[in-house]
Amino acid sequence: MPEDATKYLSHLELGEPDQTFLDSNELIINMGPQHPATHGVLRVILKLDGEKVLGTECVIGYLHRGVEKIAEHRTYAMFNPYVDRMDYVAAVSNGLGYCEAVEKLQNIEAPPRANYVRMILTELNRVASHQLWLGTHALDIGAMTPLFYTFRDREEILKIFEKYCGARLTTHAFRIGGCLYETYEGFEQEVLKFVKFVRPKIDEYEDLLTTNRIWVERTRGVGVISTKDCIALGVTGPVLRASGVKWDLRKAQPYAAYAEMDFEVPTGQNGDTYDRYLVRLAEMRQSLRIIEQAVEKLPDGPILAKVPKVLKPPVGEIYHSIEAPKGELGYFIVSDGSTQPYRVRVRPPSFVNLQALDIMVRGQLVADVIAVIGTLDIVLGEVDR
Amino acid sequence: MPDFLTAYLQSNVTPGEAGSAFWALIYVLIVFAGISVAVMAMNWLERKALAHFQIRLGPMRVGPHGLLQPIADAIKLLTKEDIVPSAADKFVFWLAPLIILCASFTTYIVVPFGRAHAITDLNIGILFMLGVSSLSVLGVVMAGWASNSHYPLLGALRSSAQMVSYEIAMGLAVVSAVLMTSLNPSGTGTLSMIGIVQAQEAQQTWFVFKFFPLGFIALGVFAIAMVAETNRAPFDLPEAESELTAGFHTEYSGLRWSLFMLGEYAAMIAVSSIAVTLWLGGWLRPFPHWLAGQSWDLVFSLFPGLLFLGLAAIAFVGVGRMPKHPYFKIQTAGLAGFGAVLGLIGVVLFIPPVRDRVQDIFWFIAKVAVFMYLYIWYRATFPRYRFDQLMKVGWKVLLPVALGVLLLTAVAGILF
Amino acid sequence: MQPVATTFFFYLLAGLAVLGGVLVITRRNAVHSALALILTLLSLAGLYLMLYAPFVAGVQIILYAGGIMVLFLFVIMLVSIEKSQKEEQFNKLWLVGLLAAIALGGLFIGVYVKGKALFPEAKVVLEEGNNTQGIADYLYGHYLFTFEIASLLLLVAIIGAVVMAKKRI
Amino acid sequence: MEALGQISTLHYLVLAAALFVLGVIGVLTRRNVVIILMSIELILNAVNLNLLAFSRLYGLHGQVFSIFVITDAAAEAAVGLGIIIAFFRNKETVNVDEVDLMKW
Amino acid sequence: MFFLDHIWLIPLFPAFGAAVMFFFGRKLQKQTVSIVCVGMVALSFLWACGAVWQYQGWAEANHHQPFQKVMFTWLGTDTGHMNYTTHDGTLAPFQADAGFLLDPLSAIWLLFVTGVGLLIHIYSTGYMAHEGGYYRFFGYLNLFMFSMLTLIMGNNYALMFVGWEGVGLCSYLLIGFYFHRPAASAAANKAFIVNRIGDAGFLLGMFTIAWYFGSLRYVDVNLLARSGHFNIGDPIITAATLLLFVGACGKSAQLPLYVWLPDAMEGPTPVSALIHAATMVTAGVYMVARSNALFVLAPTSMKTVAIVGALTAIFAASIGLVQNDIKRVLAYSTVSQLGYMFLALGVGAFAAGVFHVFTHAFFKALLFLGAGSVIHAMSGEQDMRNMGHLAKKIPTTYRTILIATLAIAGIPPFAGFFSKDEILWQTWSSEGGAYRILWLVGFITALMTAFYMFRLVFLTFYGKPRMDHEVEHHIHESPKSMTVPLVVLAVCAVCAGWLGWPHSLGGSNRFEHYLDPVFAREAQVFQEEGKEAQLVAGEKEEKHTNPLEYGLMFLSVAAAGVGFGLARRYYAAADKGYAEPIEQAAPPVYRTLQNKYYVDEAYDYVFTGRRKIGDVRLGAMGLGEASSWVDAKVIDGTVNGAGRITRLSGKISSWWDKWIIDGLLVNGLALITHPLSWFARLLQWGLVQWYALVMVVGLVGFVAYYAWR
Repeated sequence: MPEDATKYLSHLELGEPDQTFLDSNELIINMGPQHPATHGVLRVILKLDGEKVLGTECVIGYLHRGVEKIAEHRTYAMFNPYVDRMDYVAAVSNGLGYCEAVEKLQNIEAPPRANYVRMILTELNRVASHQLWLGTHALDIGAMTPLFYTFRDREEILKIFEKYCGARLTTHAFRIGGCLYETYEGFEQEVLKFVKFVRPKIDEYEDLLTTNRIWVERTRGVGVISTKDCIALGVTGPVLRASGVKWDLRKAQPYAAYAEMDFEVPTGQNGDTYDRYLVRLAEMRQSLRIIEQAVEKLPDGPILAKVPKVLKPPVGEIYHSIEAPKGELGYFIVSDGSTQPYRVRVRPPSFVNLQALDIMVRGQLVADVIAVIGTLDIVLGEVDR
Repeated sequence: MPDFLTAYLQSNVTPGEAGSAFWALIYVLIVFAGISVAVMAMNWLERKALAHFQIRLGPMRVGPHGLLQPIADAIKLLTKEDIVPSAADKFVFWLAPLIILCASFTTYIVVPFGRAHAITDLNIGILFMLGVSSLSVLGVVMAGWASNSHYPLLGALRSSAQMVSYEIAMGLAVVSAVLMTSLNPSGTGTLSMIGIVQAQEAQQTWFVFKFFPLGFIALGVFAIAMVAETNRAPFDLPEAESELTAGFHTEYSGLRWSLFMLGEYAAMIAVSSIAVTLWLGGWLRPFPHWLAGQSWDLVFSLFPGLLFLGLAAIAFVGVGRMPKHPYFKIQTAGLAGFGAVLGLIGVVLFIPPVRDRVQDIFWFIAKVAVFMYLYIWYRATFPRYRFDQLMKVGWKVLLPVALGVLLLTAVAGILF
Repeated sequence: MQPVATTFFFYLLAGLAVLGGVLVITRRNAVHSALALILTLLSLAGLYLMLYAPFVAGVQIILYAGGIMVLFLFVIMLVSIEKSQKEEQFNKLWLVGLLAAIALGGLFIGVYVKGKALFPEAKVVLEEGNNTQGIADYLYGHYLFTFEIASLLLLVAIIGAVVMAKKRI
Repeated sequence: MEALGQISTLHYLVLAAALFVLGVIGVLTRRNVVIILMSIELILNAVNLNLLAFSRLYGLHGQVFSIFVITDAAAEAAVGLGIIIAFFRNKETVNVDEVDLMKW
Repeated sequence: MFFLDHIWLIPLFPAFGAAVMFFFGRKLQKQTVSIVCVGMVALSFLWACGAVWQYQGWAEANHHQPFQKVMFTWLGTDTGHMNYTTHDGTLAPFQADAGFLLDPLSAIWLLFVTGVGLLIHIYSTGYMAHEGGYYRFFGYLNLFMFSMLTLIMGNNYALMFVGWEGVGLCSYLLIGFYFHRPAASAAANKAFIVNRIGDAGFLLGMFTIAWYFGSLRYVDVNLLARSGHFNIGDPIITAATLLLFVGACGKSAQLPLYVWLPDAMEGPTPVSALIHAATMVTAGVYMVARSNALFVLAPTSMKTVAIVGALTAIFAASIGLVQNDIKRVLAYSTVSQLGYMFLALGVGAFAAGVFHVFTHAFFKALLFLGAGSVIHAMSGEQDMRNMGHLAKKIPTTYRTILIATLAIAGIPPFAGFFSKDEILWQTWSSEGGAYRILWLVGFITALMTAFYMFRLVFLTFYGKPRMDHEVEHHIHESPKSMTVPLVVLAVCAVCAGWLGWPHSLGGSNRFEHYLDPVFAREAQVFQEEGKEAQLVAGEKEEKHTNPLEYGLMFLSVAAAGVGFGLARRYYAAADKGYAEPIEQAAPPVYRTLQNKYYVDEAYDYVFTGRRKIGDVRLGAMGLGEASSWVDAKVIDGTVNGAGRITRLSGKISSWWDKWIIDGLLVNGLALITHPLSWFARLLQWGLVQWYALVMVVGLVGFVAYYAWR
């Protein structure tokens, strides 16, 4: 046992030590930060009885870059690229949330065309994020092939991003007040072509996994979290919806142009890993629906609103949140009237969702911890910021 | 010497039965070399097939279509530093891979590639195979213990628990097939590998179709158990990368590690040979009774040659599709040479004495190849079981099913 | 198949068996003892083959070397070795025990030498090709009840082992 | 090599006796219970060798018996090791001379 | 010969069904369960019909031999390793086949077991439709069918015993089907334990036969028994047959082991119909009939069987007169009818007994199923005092029950008349003398039977409605799956008797002729025994000229009529709080009958010891209590007494101890002992290896001694 591990164990509310084989009591195992299945640099201290998990403690901060602090020394526009580095697999969503928050603070209205373009790109990014999640999650559980399939299809999305803004991952696609770039020639056709291309591919993932006995056995009844616990812990996103709560910010507090879109919010019942898997697959399909509608209705007009060269929002504070692929992504910005924000606080979905890990894995086996970390869909860049 | 050769070509017994130490030695060498080559080929095939399952290309650089990749790998492994952990038990650490290797290769003594193509035919053939292959558990345990490290030890315990558990279901499935051999007028069964195939010949059916679906279920049980026995996906828990890094051979590197791999693939081929021998008629060609007669014999005996000619044709098509850049000159020439060699072998296989001699082996290897392909297919398709689920499958599903099949086989044998 | 080079293989295997036996009782590390025991068991399996008992040899390998020894290794691993390695290996009686055992061995040899004339040379022809079938006939015919009792014994042993080893039943 | 002569039953008996004596020495002198159990296996194997040597003279009965002996050995090993585990759990030792709870 | 050659499939079908239920039942739909289980029994029935039909042809060609099909040797081997010595010192192989035998006797059982079983399975799909444990119920039923078929089709006593125990087990499981009900599980235990007593008798009888005849196969035993080597009245055969009869008593609920059967009504009604009325309880009859060659060699046993049968008949019938639970009435009726069957067997009229089994199976199954239908309609109410006036509301049930009642009461031309009359006539004409008393007993029983059965009908279907309003509202006819079997059984209850239409009424009694190959040799034995009357009766019957037979026939019909009349008079208009005639005439008798002659209480007093006589407890618990008393009083008393004495003496001895012992002896001796004890310690010093060493040294000594002696 590493020496400092004991320090954290004092926080654990663990029951009476259970007697185990040969009187060896609990085993304390350190998982990560260098572990192939922790999706980055998460460190989990596990308290085990044989293979049964008695409790966990997450140690985070290995990827802390002080994003929130940096914001205090940058102008509003300068800080925009930084948010892409939080949830780097869903950079577009991060940018959208930040831009909308600042616009709200400054009282700028993005033009409708910009809203539609933003929506298309964000939903594409949601599909990409879910695809990446599916591939790695399946790989954790031992199914190697889906990874390659999802990455192949994600590549198409990245190509669209690259054509639009020149970057594939950390796109910095949006600006405060709209988008900087007009869509390129054939953007609509390419997006529609992608939608047509990816629909059967999602069925293909389902063919590989949904009715696969081993997959079902590994995921059904694993990492169950109840609706009550979800709400108590502030869990959001697909995890919350898989526990049966129909809560989606796109429906509940519509932003961009989501109010004009027709889509459904898929939910599960059992709140187990299998349901979360199904919910995310369904969400990918819904995203495709949104993209189709948005491309169809894409209005003409300017793409960037009139924005002052130097942004000096009035004194005040604002909280704005959007539905990122992983859950509610919120920005709380306090302005002192200068060109730089007084304080920026990010409510990252991964960070909040990670709290649920302990409740989900207690009483399960070690192998399930990996499945559960996978199913929470965390990105350490966002957790640590 | 020619007399010696002709006598050999005309004899229809294994060297062991004939008591010919010379031919036995030759066979040992051939089998050893052949299995080693087969393992390398299997390695390449697995990487290629798996890659194509996963919409990748796999090895492409070393040799045409990566054909020489196994050789490159072998050279790499041979020249790597041989690291022995300082806290390890040196002797046991050294011994473990050897035991696994010996256990896997020794089983080939009784594998009948054809009526006359086995090193020897033991009275206890199948028992010998099961026994010797079960010795590899020792190697696993030793490797895990000798590394003096947690992950290997856990992996070794898991893997040996798994192997020991699945051996039971496997043994019961085997017994039900052995029981089927006793369904002759004299009522005497046999454990001899050649005897089992001959029993299938005499009963005019492969045992997989005997008492349908009993034989089929028994083969199913065996096929699942053998995957678990060889620690392959979806039962590859001991090597679960996301949990235990690489299992019992985490601390091994270089040549020793390659010995483990060699042993693992050899064991895969060995258990597949058991399945083929017991249920799929061993070296018997398809439909020996339905499509009987000399002309059919002739047709089926052309298969090996045709296969090699086909492979050669594929190679030449590949030559045609090679980029015409001087950069690829050597590769193109190599592929053409490879095709030529394949074609030459194909032509040689059409010579009547060789043809008659070789077709047993061809059918046997073809059937084993089906199983090898299945191994790869499983790996591409299935997620990994959890350890408790794995044990549940072994003890609560396979074992009762195997027992039931055994009982029903016995009942059916009495009644029909 | 007639055994080849009987004399050579007998002495080779016998030597290995005795070597293994000596190692079993002298090693400090129990794992090494177990490995030495495997050596002995496998050599004995070879000797059984030379005695026209292939089935017993097979059973010896699959049961002893495969099953029982894995059990041993498991236990040795679960029970700490480092501690017992540092302790005194032989008990207080070792000298007396050694003498008694050697006396017993000497006695055996003496008896063999004295009664050498009593052993006839190879009376029956054992057919290797029908060994398994012959044993099966005896096992399920003549020794049927013994066989059943053996199965009962194994059942009792399973229950006993589980009761002994499992903490919570 | 032939100078050593044909291998007779006596050779096997002597080998068996040697193994038997080794086993007895192990049982009588070692402190580690696991090794004592292994020595018992040695003794049983010596007996098996005797049975098989005689079975060459008198027919298959000896082989059948040796199978029963192997069965017994399996049962004995299972129970014995179970006892060892229970013992180790309670006393944290595997030394046979520390099992003296019954001694007054 | 397809069916005949594969006769082993008949029991295997339901076994397969049971296995499927056992392994997969929990996961199957109710519909699937019904299809599999009913289908398996239907297959078995069809197969049985085919086999019996083919047996006819086979028997013609083979001198009416029993047909045997031996699958394999089940116990023992062919190699002669398991021989044992019989009574005359010869060696016989201990051997039992897994073999099947078909002759007229087993054919009859085969047909009605599978036939009635099939109907009851169909009925159960309706009756149990809303119960939990559906698959379990059908699994048990199928297992029962398998065991029962094994019992009647086995070709030796050992296999019969397997079936015998199998049906016992299934009976236990099914009586205790509602295991959460204490009464049900107690009843199941009772049935099982009482049956154990009988089974012990059967087992001993079987061993005696094996020892005496050297074989357990019916064919061998019958051949030897009929060979004339054995005297009539051979004591060992008498003992063997008496022991077998003990077994039959247990299974077929005869005095004194009948107590379990009324309690067995705790099980679901179809179970009562199938197991505890139609099939399993007739196993005893089957066994005695199967051993007829032995029984005729033992007149004492025959007499015992007849007397026990007659006593049981009247005993149970009299209890049945006053019971109020509809199923209990039927249960006592079953016991009583079984008594009839044994009476017939006991007087040598095997065919008549078997005939009664056959007809009884139909009408009693019908009665039980009808009762089940009534209970179903009454929402679970079983007490007849709370019924009444149901005839209009559940007409099909009413009609079928009425037919069955007419049949059991012996009204011509319903089935019961023929068989019952045959038994009474055979009893009358068998030997004369004291046997006439048995006839009288049977006759009175017939009267009682008619009375209590019509009492049941009137109380249930006529009179004023006496149930709660709530219940009355819910009364409805049962579903088709229940009424169709009722109708089929009703048809059988009418017609089954016509197979044995006696000569005296112008028939040909085909039933008895069919059984001739099984019982043919008995006539010869009777001749040697000098039972002239029996022979004469048989011959007279052939000539059908005995006027007395018509007289008796008329008498028994008249008795049935009287029973009907009495019941009608007292119960036809019963309203709430109606008066029981017996209670008014003779209250003590009524109380005795109501309490079933206090037999259960007596058993509790004498055998189980659940009740005390005064302060004394007898029986098993008494034994326990006695030993506890001995322990508490004698042993502990001794201990305490010893303690008191010790305390006294302790005081004395402490002084003694202090000065003499400690001072002089102990300390003094210890000084001497300590060095001396070193040698003794060598024997026991707690090191296991030391003991091993001693063993080795001893071994050395022994071998040395014997080698160089």
